[in-house]
Amino acid sequence: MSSQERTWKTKESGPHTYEEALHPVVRKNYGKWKYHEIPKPGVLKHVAESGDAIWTVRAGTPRQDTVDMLRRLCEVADRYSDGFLRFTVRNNVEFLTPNQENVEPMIQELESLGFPVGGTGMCVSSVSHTQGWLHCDIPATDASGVVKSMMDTLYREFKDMQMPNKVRLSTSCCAINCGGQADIAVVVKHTRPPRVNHDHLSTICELPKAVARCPVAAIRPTVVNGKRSLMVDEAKCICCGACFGACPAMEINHPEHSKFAIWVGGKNSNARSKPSTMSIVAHNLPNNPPRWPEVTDVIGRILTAYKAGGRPWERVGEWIARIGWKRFFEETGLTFDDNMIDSYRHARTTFNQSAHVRF
Amino acid sequence: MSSQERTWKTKESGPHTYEEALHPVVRKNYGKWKYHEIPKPGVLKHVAESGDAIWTVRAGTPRQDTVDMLRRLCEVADRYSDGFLRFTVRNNVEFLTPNQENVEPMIQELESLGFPVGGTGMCVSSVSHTQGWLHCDIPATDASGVVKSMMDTLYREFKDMQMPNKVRLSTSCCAINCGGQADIAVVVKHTRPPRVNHDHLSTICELPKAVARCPVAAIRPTVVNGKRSLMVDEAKCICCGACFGACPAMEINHPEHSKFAIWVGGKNSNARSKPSTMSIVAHNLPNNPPRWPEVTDVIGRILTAYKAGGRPWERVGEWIARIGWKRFFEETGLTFDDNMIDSYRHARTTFNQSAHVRF
Amino acid sequence: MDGANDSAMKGACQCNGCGSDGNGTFLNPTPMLDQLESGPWPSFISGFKELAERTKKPMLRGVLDQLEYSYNTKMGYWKGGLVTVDGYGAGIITRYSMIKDKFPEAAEFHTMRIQPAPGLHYNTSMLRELCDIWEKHGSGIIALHGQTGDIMLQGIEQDKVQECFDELNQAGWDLGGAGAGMRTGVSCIGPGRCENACYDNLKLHLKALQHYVGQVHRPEWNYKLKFKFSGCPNDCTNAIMRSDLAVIGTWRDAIQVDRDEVRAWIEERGVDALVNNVINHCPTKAISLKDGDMVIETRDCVRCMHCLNAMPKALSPGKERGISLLMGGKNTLKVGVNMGSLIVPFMKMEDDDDIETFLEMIDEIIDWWDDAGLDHERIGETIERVGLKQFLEGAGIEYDINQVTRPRDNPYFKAKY
Amino acid sequence: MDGANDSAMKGACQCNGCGSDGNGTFLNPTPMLDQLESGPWPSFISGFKELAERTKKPMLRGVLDQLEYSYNTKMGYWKGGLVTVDGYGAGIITRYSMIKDKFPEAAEFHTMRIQPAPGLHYNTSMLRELCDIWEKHGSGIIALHGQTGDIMLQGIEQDKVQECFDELNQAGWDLGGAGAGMRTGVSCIGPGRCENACYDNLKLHLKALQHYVGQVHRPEWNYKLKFKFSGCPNDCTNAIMRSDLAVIGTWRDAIQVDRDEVRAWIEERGVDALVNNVINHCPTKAISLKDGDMVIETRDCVRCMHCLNAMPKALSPGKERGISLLMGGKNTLKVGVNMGSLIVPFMKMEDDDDIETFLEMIDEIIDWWDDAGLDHERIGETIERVGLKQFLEGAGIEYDINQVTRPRDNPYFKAKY
Ligand code: SRM
Ligand code: SRM
Ligand code: SRM
Ligand code: SRM
Ligand code: SF4
Ligand code: SF4
Ligand code: SF4
Ligand code: SF4
Ligand code: SF4
Ligand code: SF4
Ligand code: SF4
Ligand code: SF4
Repeated sequence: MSSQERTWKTKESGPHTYEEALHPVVRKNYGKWKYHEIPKPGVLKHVAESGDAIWTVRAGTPRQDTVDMLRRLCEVADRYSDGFLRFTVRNNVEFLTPNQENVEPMIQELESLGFPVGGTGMCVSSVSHTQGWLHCDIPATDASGVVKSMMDTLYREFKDMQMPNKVRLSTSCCAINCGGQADIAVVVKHTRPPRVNHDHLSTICELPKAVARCPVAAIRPTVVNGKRSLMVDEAKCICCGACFGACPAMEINHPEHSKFAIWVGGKNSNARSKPSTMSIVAHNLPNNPPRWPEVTDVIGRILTAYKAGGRPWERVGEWIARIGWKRFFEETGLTFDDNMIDSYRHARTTFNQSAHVRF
Repeated sequence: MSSQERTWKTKESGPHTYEEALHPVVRKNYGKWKYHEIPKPGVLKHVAESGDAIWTVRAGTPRQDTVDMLRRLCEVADRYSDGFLRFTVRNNVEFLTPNQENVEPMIQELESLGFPVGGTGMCVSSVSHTQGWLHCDIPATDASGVVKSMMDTLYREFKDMQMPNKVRLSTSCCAINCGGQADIAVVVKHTRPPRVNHDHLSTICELPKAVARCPVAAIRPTVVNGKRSLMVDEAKCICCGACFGACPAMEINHPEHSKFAIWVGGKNSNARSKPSTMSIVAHNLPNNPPRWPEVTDVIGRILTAYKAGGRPWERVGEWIARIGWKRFFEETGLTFDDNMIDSYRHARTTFNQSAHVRF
Repeated sequence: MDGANDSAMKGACQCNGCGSDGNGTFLNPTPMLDQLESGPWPSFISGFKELAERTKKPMLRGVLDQLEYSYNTKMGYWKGGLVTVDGYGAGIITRYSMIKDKFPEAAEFHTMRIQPAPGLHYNTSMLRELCDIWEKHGSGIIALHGQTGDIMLQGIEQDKVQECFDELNQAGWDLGGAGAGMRTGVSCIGPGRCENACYDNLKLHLKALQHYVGQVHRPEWNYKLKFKFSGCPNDCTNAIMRSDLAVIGTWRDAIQVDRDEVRAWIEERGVDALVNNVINHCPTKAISLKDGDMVIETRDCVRCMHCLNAMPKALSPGKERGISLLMGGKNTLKVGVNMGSLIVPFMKMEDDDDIETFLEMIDEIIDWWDDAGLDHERIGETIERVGLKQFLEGAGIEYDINQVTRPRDNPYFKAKY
Repeated sequence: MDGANDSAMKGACQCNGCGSDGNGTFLNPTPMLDQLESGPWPSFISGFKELAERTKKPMLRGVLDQLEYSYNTKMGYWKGGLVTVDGYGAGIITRYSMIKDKFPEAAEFHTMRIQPAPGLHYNTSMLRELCDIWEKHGSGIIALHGQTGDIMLQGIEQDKVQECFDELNQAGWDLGGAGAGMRTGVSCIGPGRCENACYDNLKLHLKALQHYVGQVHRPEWNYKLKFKFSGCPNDCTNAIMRSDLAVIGTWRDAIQVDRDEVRAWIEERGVDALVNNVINHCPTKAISLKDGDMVIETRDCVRCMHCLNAMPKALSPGKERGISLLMGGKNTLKVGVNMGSLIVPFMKMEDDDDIETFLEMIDEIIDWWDDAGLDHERIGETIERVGLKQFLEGAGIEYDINQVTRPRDNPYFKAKY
């Protein structure tokens, strides 16, 4: 990677500039919007103080796109939205046009290209997800495959707006959870302490770094076959996998000891209730490629119960806060178990410090 | 303490038995009560399923009673409640009688003896309190004196039922808080680390016990003038005073460095909201015997604001939960300061992890 | 002990025991304390002075002098020690004056903790007898009651303790707890008057404290253990905040509704009051308004008591009654206040068998704590340190979703698969 | 690496690079992956296969083979390494196959993280140019977008990275973050379309990331630091949960109410809807029903957005707009998820001076963290460990009651008096 032949200097420009990427009608009304409506699933109408209106058509993508796919989207944009398009933070693509008459043809074309139009309002939108076996160096499963499997079963829920409120899903291929909290999240759970690959370790590991990485001080230096190595105090270890990030010889992944856990009630918006963290509601689901049916089954149960029981505007976590965890487990047919009792740093704050009780 | 001359064996009987201390009408209707009413302040009427009714007259006492005072109460009981009386968990005395006609004369007599009748329903009841300079070995102030000073100013609030809900007060003479949580609590706050009395220490201290007692590992063994002693890491010390309990040479009390703190929002009942711990809302109030006017002033401000703003059934903490802490400080004229930001074990759970904001 | 200030002594006679302050009364002047005699609230100082003047007990004069001195110097002057009665290791709180050179009359001022009847019930002959014995041997000061529930007989000298105790014991009284053992219990009035009582807490209190009477008198655990018994979730004993073992009455079935009384209530107070003062206060929105009437959805009710409190004639606890056990309550020392946590959501408490089952469970819990706990660690602290799940396993208690407010928000557990 | 299973390989041609699976197509059989081609949701596998068949890039075949192998063995096979471009220390996520003997075509599969425009806006010529450069040098796989906000160009060999970057850079693109430095930011669409935007988040995003461009490219802090910019408290970027520095629009004055639109809303939907869907959802009961109309008590409003969301035509944020800064958001690793905490309740964000003031404050915050933090400790973890008060002092930020949900419930502080 020598730069001898370079004839120009790198521009450390940071993010790409955005002005030229905004539709002229957006530029004109920038920061001066008055309200929006959702005329139909997948379509937004935003009206500016000037009276201008802009229509958005939103469609799902696999996120793991290709140049071919993107070029097709560019063609749609050139044809219907003056050559402008954007992506949402949930991997949906959006086309903004001031021409209402472009909306229906654009929907037709996107659908015919295989991009489902939807993802607006009180729907299940696309899944925010991660790298998995395709690219990451610490994944216990795939992410894109799980997402594809889930969204196949939630296709209608993406295209309709029949949920009590928005439903955000995420999927992550290790416990780190790059995919983030969500109303319902599918996250790999490491189920046993890492096995130390002593041969590998001795060649690659900065030992003190790995020791320091452990949040519960479960890693101790040791000597194996005359070489300095590490050992894990399995009683202390919480299977977080942090050490693997510091030293890949701390093998946390295993085909049988990497299971799936399902989490619910993550909420990041400040609307109504404060943002809330997710709670675990199922674990020990098998890592079962290529379709992970056990995972999609649980997601389905939760969504069915939520759809039936949630009141308008209640997010999944807010619905549960109202009906209580006992009823949540009853209505989804999932099972609360003692592993779900918090044992970590602030566990006490999750104890029921009251006589409030549900039978 | 030899037992040579004893002619009988100690009966390890535990609590006194209660049957003979119950009024016959109580015994008859034991566990079969139907409802109660509060006909007037200081008077309860309980009706049994049998149709029997029993009236209770409640009066305040100083708690630090004397045999003289108790004998006077016995006289009242003999005269008006068939020789039965009891005390409440808040040091009030109660006389139960099936004879409604005894109620008014009994009130007259109690009042004339100096026992204020009241303490029922939505009032400020007696203060639960502690030993102080009268008896404890670790107090930084008196408790009974503070209580007397407070109740003199809250006499009407004890006798009326004009508060949004019950108001429970407590007073404690060191940070241990034997007086307990309350709607409003007055508790001594140690304001600087203990000074080690090395001479004293060497004669009395079990060193490892004192070291172990410190919740933040701020105590270390050391040698002073050739003798084993202890030293306090003042940066770590949180002024909790626990070491003093293990070793009185860890002198935590000081006339100028023992201040008062006022706490609000403690609630132990499960009614409506879950029980809640108290929050500190004022500190650095001088320890100012014999009348502690600075303390009673703050109590007065809080009660005035609560009385004006609380809705029926809202306890102090529930009122604040509704109006928010910002308004609480505004309406009481107290000042929130950075010492009130939690820094202890579960501090993170008190951070405002949301964009909810009040201006 | 810096900060002490001798000027506080001026005016009082400094001789040892002349019984005079120069003003012709038994007591020495206590100008600071005297300020606590004004005002409408009954004054403990007036009470003490009255007692002292009548009985002329030097100890009372000494203690008032030392208290006056404390008021002036803003310091306390008592230190502990060890006094017990035969066969017991606890129950007397020993107090020696640290400045007995100044106040020799206050040299000793021990407290005897006595366990009252559950519910703090007395008849006048019991109470008079208690007063008489106490006046005979002690100072005559009695605190009714200590926060842990004891009758505190305050002010006795070491050499009078045993005979005083013997007389009290013969009259039916026993010492209360202190130190690292079982402590005296507290009960609300419960079935003795209250329509909300969901179990016979007075009886359970008596039986439980009798069961642990040995551990009350001969403490040898890690630390103290306190029972409190409230008849219902109103928790009039503050059990959740100040007892390791909070036994709180509750029920499993539907709230009992007297329809006529509901109608009468609404008629008298109006629908607005029903909505604002009852329905809107229900923590789980279990109550709804239907055609001007109230409907309670039982499965959403968390037994908070509010609607029953607001409408005592119309609503009562269900018929299937029993207790919840909450554990780990304690106040501030070291870890900050810890409210008790719901451990056993429901247990029947109807007959002696139920009481026995209950006490067997408590025995197991204590055994676990005795093993797992550290010195000076309350059981709530032990549970927090070791983990709730581990505690449940160790003590053989079933887990239940009611024990927590939510499932964990972190994946940090090792599962057994 | 136990559990790997070679039977997964049967059927695929094992030679190195013949370009055939025996079925006449470029790709080897991937029966597991093929099952992800059915169903209505767009299939990434179909996309990859289409790309591979068209471009005949061996890397794509190798990667699909290795992925198929992962699907069979339930294990991942990539390991990291270090590849950068001249002058940069981050921005390329390096991936070498751990089983390149099996899949030599998948030997290298690095990702270039590219910072898109704030708000993820494109015009087709930008995007086409990007595609063209990427197809020329890399695999042609692009993820739009990574969770941190990058365009992820996935699949390039080490020796092509520099030229690819040079071309991209000349076209206006720069690398994003990785490692212990500033990361790429995310913005919601904000003023680009949304009526709720309370500040120009696209502009602030651009300026802030330009300000820290050096720390993006040459990471040397304790750990990563992420900005996210949401125009209002709906927080459409999930900033609170996944950014150390969450910049969230808000306002200080009253919600703007268009009375006519309120009336129209109520007329259309009814008072019940107003009560059930708006008033009852207000977290602080700031809205009341008065004569069939709604009244908002401004001092009780916490700017949650709900009523504005429910009635977008009728209600808008106030006029005095700006930002809140929340800090310390991160996901699960080590300490469990930590939502960002409100640190600066309000700051104006109207002009370049405001941006400068803001960035100076962030500089100070980072300086503090650089000093006080430990290796691999996110700033939220540092604040928790050191204490919020200590952080505020250290970073020179004013304390405010809005930073906490309540004053402390323990007395364990040393005050300066
Ligand atoms: C396009 C997008 C922002 C962007 O720049 O990419 C966006 C756009 C809008 N959001 Fe959002 N939100 C977007 C992601 C989010 C996220 C983050 C996420 O999805 O990961 C959140 C936080 C989710 C959470 O709490 O975990 C989010 C929480 C909201 C809310 C609050 C919902 C609630 O009640 O909790 C609203 C209010 C509403 O729905 O009326 C909202 C409202 C809106 C509005 C109506 C704002 C407006 O007036 O234009 C926009 C159309 C919403 C719609 O899709 O129906 N937006 N919105 C994102 C679309 C994601 C997608 O493709 O599905
Ligand atoms: C006598 C006593 C029990 C005892 O055996 O000693 C008692 C008796 C009653 N309590 Fe209580 N409570 C008594 C201490 C308490 C305590 C503990 C305390 O005061 O330290 C609490 C918990 C306080 C807390 O939450 O911190 C307590 C929380 C309640 C509540 C719930 C109040 C609330 O809304 O939070 C009720 C319900 C009510 O007021 O209707 C209640 C209701 C009652 C009722 C109405 C029950 C009944 O139907 O008989 C009794 C008369 C109440 C009254 O005074 O108006 N009692 N009650 C105690 C009187 C104390 C006193 O002298 O002032
Ligand atoms: C007398 C009494 C206060 C009163 O005036 O009522 C009291 C007085 C003392 N308490 Fe207490 N506590 C008293 C009820 C309480 C309560 C309330 C309760 O039991 O309901 C608490 C809070 C609840 C709890 O248990 O946490 C309480 C929490 C403490 C603590 C802190 C325990 C903790 O773990 O947080 C200590 C310190 C210790 O044990 O080391 C303590 C220690 C003490 C000592 C023994 C101080 C000492 O270590 O030398 C005090 C002796 C004072 C004396 O001279 O008699 N006292 N103490 C109460 C006992 C009277 C009785 O037997 O009825
Ligand atoms: C690519 C991406 C997932 C995706 O498919 O979108 C990703 C992938 C990785 N993340 Fe992540 N994280 C990605 C967004 C996130 C997010 C979400 C966000 O930024 O909004 C989070 C949660 C928020 C947060 O920052 O906490 C996230 C939390 C982590 C963590 C845990 C950090 C923590 O303190 O809790 C690690 C572990 C670490 O840094 O040691 C991590 C580490 C990693 C590494 C670098 C694994 C490693 O240590 O080798 C992954 C590289 C995968 C790869 O092969 O490219 N990733 N990571 C996202 C970055 C793409 C982009 O640049 O746009
Ligand atoms: S969630 Fe874990 S495995 Fe998946 S991309 Fe992130 S770090 Fe990699
Ligand atoms: S998995 Fe986590 S807890 Fe276990 S040894 Fe590794 S870093 Fe420590
Ligand atoms: S609060 Fe402190 S000083 Fe007062 S009685 Fe209890 S232990 Fe003693
Ligand atoms: S006062 Fe508390 S924190 Fe300070 S040294 Fe003593 S025990 Fe430790
Ligand atoms: S706790 Fe319940 S049963 Fe006991 S007195 Fe209070 S209200 Fe009655
Ligand atoms: S007892 Fe409490 S929770 Fe149950 S219905 Fe009544 S108010 Fe609601
Ligand atoms: S965060 Fe607010 S401003 Fe940004 S898109 Fe969402 S609703 Fe609009
Ligand atoms: S923005 Fe939220 S808090 Fe403010 S009035 Fe509307 S609903 Fe209530």
